[in-house]
Amino acid sequence: MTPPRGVDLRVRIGPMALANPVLAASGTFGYGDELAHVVDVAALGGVITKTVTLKPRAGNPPRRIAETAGGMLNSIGLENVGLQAFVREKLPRLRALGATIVASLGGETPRDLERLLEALGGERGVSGFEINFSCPNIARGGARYWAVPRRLERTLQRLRPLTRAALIAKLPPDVTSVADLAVACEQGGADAVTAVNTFVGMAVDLEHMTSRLGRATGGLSGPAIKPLALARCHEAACAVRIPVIGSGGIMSGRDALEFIAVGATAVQVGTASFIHPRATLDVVEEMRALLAERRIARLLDWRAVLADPAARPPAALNRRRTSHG
Amino acid sequence: MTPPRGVDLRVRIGPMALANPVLAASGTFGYGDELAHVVDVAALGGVITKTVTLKPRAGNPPRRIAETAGGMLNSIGLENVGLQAFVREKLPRLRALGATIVASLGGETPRDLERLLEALGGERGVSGFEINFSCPNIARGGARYWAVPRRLERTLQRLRPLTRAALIAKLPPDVTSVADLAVACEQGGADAVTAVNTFVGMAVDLEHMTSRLGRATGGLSGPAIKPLALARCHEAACAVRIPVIGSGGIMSGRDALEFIAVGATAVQVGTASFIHPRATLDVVEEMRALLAERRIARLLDWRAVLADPAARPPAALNRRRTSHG
Amino acid sequence: MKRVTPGWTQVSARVVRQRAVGAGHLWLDLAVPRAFDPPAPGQFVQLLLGPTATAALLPRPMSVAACRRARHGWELGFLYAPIGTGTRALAALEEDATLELLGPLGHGFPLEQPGTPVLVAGGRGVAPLLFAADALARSRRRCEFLFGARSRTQLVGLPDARARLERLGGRIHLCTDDGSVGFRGHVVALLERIAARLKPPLVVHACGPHAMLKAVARWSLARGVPSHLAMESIMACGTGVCRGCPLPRSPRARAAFRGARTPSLYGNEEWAMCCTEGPVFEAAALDWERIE
Amino acid sequence: MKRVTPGWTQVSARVVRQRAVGAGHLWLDLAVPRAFDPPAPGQFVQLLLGPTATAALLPRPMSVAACRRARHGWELGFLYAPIGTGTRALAALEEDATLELLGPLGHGFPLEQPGTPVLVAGGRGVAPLLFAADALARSRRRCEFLFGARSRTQLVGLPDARARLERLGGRIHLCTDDGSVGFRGHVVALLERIAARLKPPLVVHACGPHAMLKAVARWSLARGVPSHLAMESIMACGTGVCRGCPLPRSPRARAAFRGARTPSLYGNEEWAMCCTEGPVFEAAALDWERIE
Ligand SMILES: Cc1cc2nc3c(=O)[nH]c(=O)nc-3n(C[C@H](O)[C@H](O)[C@H](O)COP(=O)(O)OP(=O)(O)OC[C@H]3O[C@@H](n4cnc5c(N)ncnc54)[C@H](O)[C@@H]3O)c2cc1C
Ligand SMILES: Cc1cc2nc3c(=O)[nH]c(=O)nc-3n(C[C@H](O)[C@H](O)[C@H](O)COP(=O)(O)OP(=O)(O)OC[C@H]3O[C@@H](n4cnc5c(N)ncnc54)[C@H](O)[C@@H]3O)c2cc1C
Ligand SMILES: Cc1cc2nc3c(=O)[nH]c(=O)nc-3n(C[C@H](O)[C@H](O)[C@H](O)COP(=O)(O)O)c2cc1C
Ligand SMILES: Cc1cc2nc3c(=O)[nH]c(=O)nc-3n(C[C@H](O)[C@H](O)[C@H](O)COP(=O)(O)O)c2cc1C
Ligand code: FES
Ligand code: FES
Repeated sequence: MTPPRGVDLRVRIGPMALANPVLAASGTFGYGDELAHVVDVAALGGVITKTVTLKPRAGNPPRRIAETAGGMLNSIGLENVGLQAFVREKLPRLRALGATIVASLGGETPRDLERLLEALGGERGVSGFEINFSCPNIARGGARYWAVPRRLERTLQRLRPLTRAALIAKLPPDVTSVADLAVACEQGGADAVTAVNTFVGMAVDLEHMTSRLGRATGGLSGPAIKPLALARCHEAACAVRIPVIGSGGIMSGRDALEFIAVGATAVQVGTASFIHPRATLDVVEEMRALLAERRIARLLDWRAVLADPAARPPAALNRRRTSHG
Repeated sequence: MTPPRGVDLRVRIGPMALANPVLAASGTFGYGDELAHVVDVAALGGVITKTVTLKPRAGNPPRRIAETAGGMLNSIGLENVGLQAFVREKLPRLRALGATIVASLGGETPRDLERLLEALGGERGVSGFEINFSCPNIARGGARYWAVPRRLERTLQRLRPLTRAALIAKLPPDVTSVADLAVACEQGGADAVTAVNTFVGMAVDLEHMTSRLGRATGGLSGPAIKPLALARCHEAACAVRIPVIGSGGIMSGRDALEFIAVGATAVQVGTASFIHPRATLDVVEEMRALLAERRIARLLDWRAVLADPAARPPAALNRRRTSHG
Repeated sequence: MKRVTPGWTQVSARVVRQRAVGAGHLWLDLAVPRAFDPPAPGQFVQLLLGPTATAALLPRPMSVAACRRARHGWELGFLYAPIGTGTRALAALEEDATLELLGPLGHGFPLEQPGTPVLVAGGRGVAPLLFAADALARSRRRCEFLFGARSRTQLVGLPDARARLERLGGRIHLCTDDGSVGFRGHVVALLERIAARLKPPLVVHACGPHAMLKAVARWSLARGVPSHLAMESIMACGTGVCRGCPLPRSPRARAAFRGARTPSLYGNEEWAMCCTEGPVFEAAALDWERIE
Repeated sequence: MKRVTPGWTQVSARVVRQRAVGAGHLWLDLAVPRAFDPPAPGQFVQLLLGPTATAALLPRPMSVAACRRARHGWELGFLYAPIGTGTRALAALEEDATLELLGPLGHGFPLEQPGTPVLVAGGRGVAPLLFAADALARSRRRCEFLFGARSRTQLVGLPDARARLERLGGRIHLCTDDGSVGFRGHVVALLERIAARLKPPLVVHACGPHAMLKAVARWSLARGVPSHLAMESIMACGTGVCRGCPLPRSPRARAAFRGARTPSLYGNEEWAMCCTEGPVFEAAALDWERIE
């Protein structure tokens, strides 16, 4: 096997230059320091911190996790330390570790998000902001509320002036058209969209005749959703010119390359970190090795080899059969 | 264990009385006679035949199947023998087997469906029609085309007068609101809705740099989608008064009872028949045994024990904790 | 028209033994109950492991490589390569582990056809041909056995093949891409080379990679030699209900389809289902241009 | 404040042996490399099998029931019940099979606390207490071991417990719901009965079903006896990053939280994470009314 050096994995997301396209997904990597003794976070493309809200949130009652076939439902409910503690305690530590930081922000209204970005928009060492428009687990300000193209576009128009850092919109999957949402985000001034957050799902405990979660529904993540996330990522990538960040069931370098092949510019690793705490870094390394094997020097030469942005999704893949294999 | 006799599993779907709530799902049970040597089809709630179109369809090019984590993608493309052969060859055989027959119909336009129902609406021994508004695998007349509430409502208004048999609308899952579609179907005169068909998904073959299917996308089925299908079934059941038929990842009697607990009246068993050809009948038997264990005499006493049609889905489950366990 | 009423059942099978047979391949013997319909060479089964043995959801198709009467039923042999999740999980099974087995499925080689049976095996495609050699030996028919692989070590199951042929004096002809044993070159080149020396009429039965089967099909169509090729496809059900395993019919076969009463379970004018109409097809039945 | 810097790693572990210990339970010994930080009693690990052994995606949390130095590292013992997909797949592993092990995780019993250690075990909750008894024996401290179960046969691991206690003359007190051996009744009733006879001050360390731990917690809070309870929760990560394993804090603990500098990895004012702050908690830390 060719030594994995020399593969150029760099990508850009708006103003943000990443050493490689692998980001730790929000809510699956804490505030970036919890796994630092096994993952050199500076070697990742970046770390997206747990979604932060203006006030701390205690999160939903148990149970918060239910494993399902090939995936898991979660009902965390955006438990987070709140803006103040995030700035005072969390950011400094993550900065000290040398990570490229993307702060995930959550709000129930456009105004909430403005206030968060007013506070954080100029924060030193924060390279980007991912706006969580797609939490399935909260009563207000969740995926259902935001899944309206015009609301997204207008909100992003208000947020755009508040920062020079990368502005990323994280989209929900449970919509008729991810493409429409992505286009709205592009028009609103987002530098990128993330496709996708968890899918709304449900599980029942027949023994106790209750939901297997503290709430009726939760968000499904993990390998089970990979084919669905891949299709939505492809759909978004075909619809917009800004970069798309793939998320959903990425467990390996192979998975990551699939998302990038259908048009993603970068990827997020989420649930995988619960199974292998080093998963994010493993994905980087496996991706590098796979590209080296295929003698591909730059990740960008791989990007979208299977996506034809002009074509509608169903036709795109069969048309091109390039032979990087 | 209490002997499983004596549990009354009967349910009604509009004018159709079913001996039990378990239907073989369209496209996973052929025309009903292929598995007849291992499944007594007369002992099922019913058999939904492979979606039939006006003309025969040869189906999509290979590959048509790609296994994914906990599920499978298919790109069959509605391969079927066409209306004529269906009436001449398939229906008589299935009738002879004593099955309760639900014919699945597919069309690219409302007019196609009208013509199918004009031909079949009075056919002897067909107890119901399931209109496939949700095939993800065809270029025209697929899920995207039909996923518009007004189109569904108007189409059903045109179909309703054409038959006295049960008229069931099969809904796609990849929409912002399954509830809106279900309501449109109810208003259009449907006797029931099926929630849900397969989810649009994609899989990539990195060795050959192609889709792992003959087309770019396919439909995901199997246990992977169960939590998602359950949430959509619950959503639909909360939105309409007509019966909802649950479909998606049902592999066991337990799974079936979960769908019925959140509000389904009947269920469909699909992918499970590929793994265990007897799965449909096994589901009936396991369901009967589980209810008997819980000393529940009538399935209808179990229905919706976890669904509160008045409440919005997220709140519904936690509110009621009945103790049938 | 081939038999329509399926004789398959799903039964519980027990691992009798499992052993390495070289080049990473394994030989697996499974005990199945008497109720199981004994398979014919070329037929296959679906092996299902379940959630406490593998993450794979669907069963895995596998050719039967041997079948013999055993104490409480039948003992079926399989030769396989652990290449992915399902087959690796299979390889992890120890003696006495149980799994589910569905079969026998599909149509096997028409060994009853008169003439000299020429069995042509490529790599692990040897599996159903070992069984075919067995069956021929049982009906006291001599066969020619051509076996090709990349190199000597890839000729897995060779000792088994030898043992079977020795019994009846059938002849074995080897070839390898690298010439490490036997004829240097492809098995079709070998076939071409020795065909004239064999006792006509010949009937070819072949199994191996699709590229090899294509070459065998073309050779036999050009020479007018009947040939029967055991094909593969990704499968879900194996029983014809999912419509997941289409192989393209040749233009001639399409034309013939219109008149014939081929059961729809087998396919339609354009596509033949590998699991029900096949997996063994006549060369003339398929469109080799469109086969991957 | 408890230790913050986690000492866990994920390593490959090998099955040394696995044996039935009654009532459907199994004892599993795993070899892990020296690099693995030796766990303390009450800590747990996450066992991960992978797709060629199980359909379960997430690792399964398991208390360490024994730890001893072995040739190339450590040998860890586990006592478990195969109740679902993951644990049944674990039960199917044969000697020399490998799996991944993440740990040691969480905080164990504060065995260093002065006083008479009273170990209270319910059912398979005995696992970490066997390890605790071992550790106490090593530091030459006598303990009282209360062990309760539904019936005699459910007292799994009892011989192991006896063996451990004999070494140091610690005493074992049994009880069963059906009276088939020892005191007839719950382990807390037994505790109540004998507590006065034990040498004060007492420190209770308990593990078992939450219903039992609730009773132990209430008893100890009422008597002013310190108690430490090993809790369970459904878990995903086991490392604090998923926030999936909250346990409700008691009102007192909430008030205390505001002043303290509890790391957010452990939880927030309302919820304590079972995997990082626990799994062992003081009785006063949790709101037992709200625990299921
Ligand atoms: C009729 C029939 C008979 C067969 N007989 C044998 C046999 O005797 N011995 C043997 O070793 N194998 C045989 N196979 C192939 C065997 O079924 C596949 O190797 C197996 O399904 C792979 O499963 P897996 O989970 O290990 O690999 P996966 O992880 O599912 O896939 C690994 C790779 O194999 C490819 N693949 C998956 N399924 C098939 C398939 N059905 N056919 C071809 N490629 C596939 C995948 O695309 C992938 O590239 C047969 C297949 C068929 C259809
Ligand atoms: C810190 C900790 C230590 C543990 N130590 C032991 C031990 O020493 N021995 C032992 O036998 N078990 C122990 N358990 C419980 C063990 O983790 C579960 O039995 C296991 O996860 C079940 O997995 P499964 O795949 O077999 O069952 P599943 O199929 O996942 O579930 C079967 C049933 O168990 C329930 N369940 C699943 N996970 C858990 C869990 N984490 N805790 C409680 N119930 C659960 C499910 O809700 C379901 O009702 C421990 C759990 C924790 C959190
Ligand atoms: C336990 C858990 C918590 C999550 N929390 C957040 C969150 O706070 N903000 C967010 O944008 N996404 C959150 N997500 C979604 C993930 O970032 C990711 O988009 C999703 O899980 C799909 O990717 P995966 O399959 O790789 O996990 C969470 C996911 C999980 C499983
Ligand atoms: C191979 C395959 C073919 C299918 N064909 C049809 C079809 O022709 N018409 C239809 O309405 N649904 C079709 N479906 C969808 C199923 O009827 C079912 O709704 C879906 O697979 C989800 O259920 P499951 O997870 O139990 O399979 C098909 C599904 C599969 C897997
Ligand atoms: S595998 Fe299902 S039809 Fe052939
Ligand atoms: S299990 Fe993930 S935080 Fe405790």
